[in-house]
Amino acid sequence: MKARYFAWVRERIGLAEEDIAPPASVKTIADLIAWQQRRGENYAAAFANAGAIRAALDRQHVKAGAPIAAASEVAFFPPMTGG
Amino acid sequence: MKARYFAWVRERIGLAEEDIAPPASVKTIADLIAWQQRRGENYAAAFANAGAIRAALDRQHVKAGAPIAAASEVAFFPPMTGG
Amino acid sequence: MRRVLRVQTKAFDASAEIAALGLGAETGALVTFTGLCRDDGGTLAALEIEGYPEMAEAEIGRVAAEAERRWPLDAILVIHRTGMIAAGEAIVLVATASAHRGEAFDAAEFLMDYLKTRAPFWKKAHRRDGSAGDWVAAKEDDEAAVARWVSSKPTAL
Amino acid sequence: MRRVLRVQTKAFDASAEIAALGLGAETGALVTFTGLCRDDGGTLAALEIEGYPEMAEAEIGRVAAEAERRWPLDAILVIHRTGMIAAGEAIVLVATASAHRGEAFDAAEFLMDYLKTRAPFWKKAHRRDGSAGDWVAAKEDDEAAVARWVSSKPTAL
Repeated sequence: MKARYFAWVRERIGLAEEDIAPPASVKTIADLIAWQQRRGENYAAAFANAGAIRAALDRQHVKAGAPIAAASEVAFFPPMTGG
Repeated sequence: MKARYFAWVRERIGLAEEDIAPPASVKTIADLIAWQQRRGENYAAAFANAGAIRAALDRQHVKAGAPIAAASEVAFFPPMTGG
Repeated sequence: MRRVLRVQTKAFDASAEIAALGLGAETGALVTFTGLCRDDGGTLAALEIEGYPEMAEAEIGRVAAEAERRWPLDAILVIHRTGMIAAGEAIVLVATASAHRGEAFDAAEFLMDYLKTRAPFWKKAHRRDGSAGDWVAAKEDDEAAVARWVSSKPTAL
Repeated sequence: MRRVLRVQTKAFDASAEIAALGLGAETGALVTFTGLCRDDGGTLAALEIEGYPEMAEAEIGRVAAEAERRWPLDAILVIHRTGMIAAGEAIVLVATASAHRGEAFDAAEFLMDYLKTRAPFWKKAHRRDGSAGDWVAAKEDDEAAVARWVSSKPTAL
């Protein structure tokens, strides 16, 4: 699936987007965050505080428990500050 | 004192303003409305429903019980419908 | 604090009036309200607005002062027209500016609720069929709208 | 129902955008909100707004549809900018039109509360002293503001 990163999540990882292939055991957004934390120092820094991360699946907000199987695009970002 | 009339109060009386000299027994707005009701058919029509009349003394909203002695201008009108 | 309060017969240009306020870089939120003359399902040609001009200016000043007391505002603009206003034309313009949106929204709504129920203006409907105009009746909704400001905070009004 | 929803980098002309809505004579109330870049006591040069454009358009569409479901609106306008926005410039414009003022005010405030907390935009501050920008933190106030709409009426969002 395609992963997209925004704001300080993007800056800490050093990538705006990439293709990811988590193992089958990664079923939810929470699992995916835990998996990302183990992908290296930059990912560990970006995902250190899971509570500060928001996620979207196919451009819709989702909670940490949302299953990721059916999605083609996942996005991670801080709480929104637009408007 | 000067009396000013607006909207349908003005139309029913047939005057926009006039000088009035109520007797000393007329002390409040409520007294003044009762006095106006007795000044002729046009005044009776304008002031028939005292509850539908609003009043101002020297350009400030007042209640029916407000004393009129110190005022130089009294105004009578329906509830406001601006904005 | 920028304050523009006006009663006038001629039409206004909302964007020019707001530009003339000259808002500074401390303003983060600008709310405007424009009240327009509806055609009432195609039956209304115009509203004729009668005012008590001297009292209207005093009353709008008191309402604006109360809004300034309640919220930290950078600017207040109130323009209310009198005279004949054709369907589709603007009757009233209110603008409020503040650092944050909550204050600007609340102040604008407060000003409108008070203008509706306290500013001495009266609307007469002129129908397209040429029938004699009838005076627009005050709405209980408007009294209810203004009442909520009294219950939430004490007011000098 | 007129609906204009846009994400863009260039500045907008609020009055031209609203004129382009072409409001009809059924509209009695027009509320606009303009969100401006404050200079933060003279220290801020600009805000850089990062967006997730495809999701922003989808999310603004969902929020607008929810506003239309809740209130009888004649028009909704939402324009949100991304990119570098100098202090004093406008970031966002929301306009709502309805027959009556209560609905237009509520819908505009609802749209802003949801845009603040749900539309995927992030602000980075660029200081006048040239120091590296810091990301603006989300406000708890904004979460509280959006929560009131959930408690008052059920929502599909």
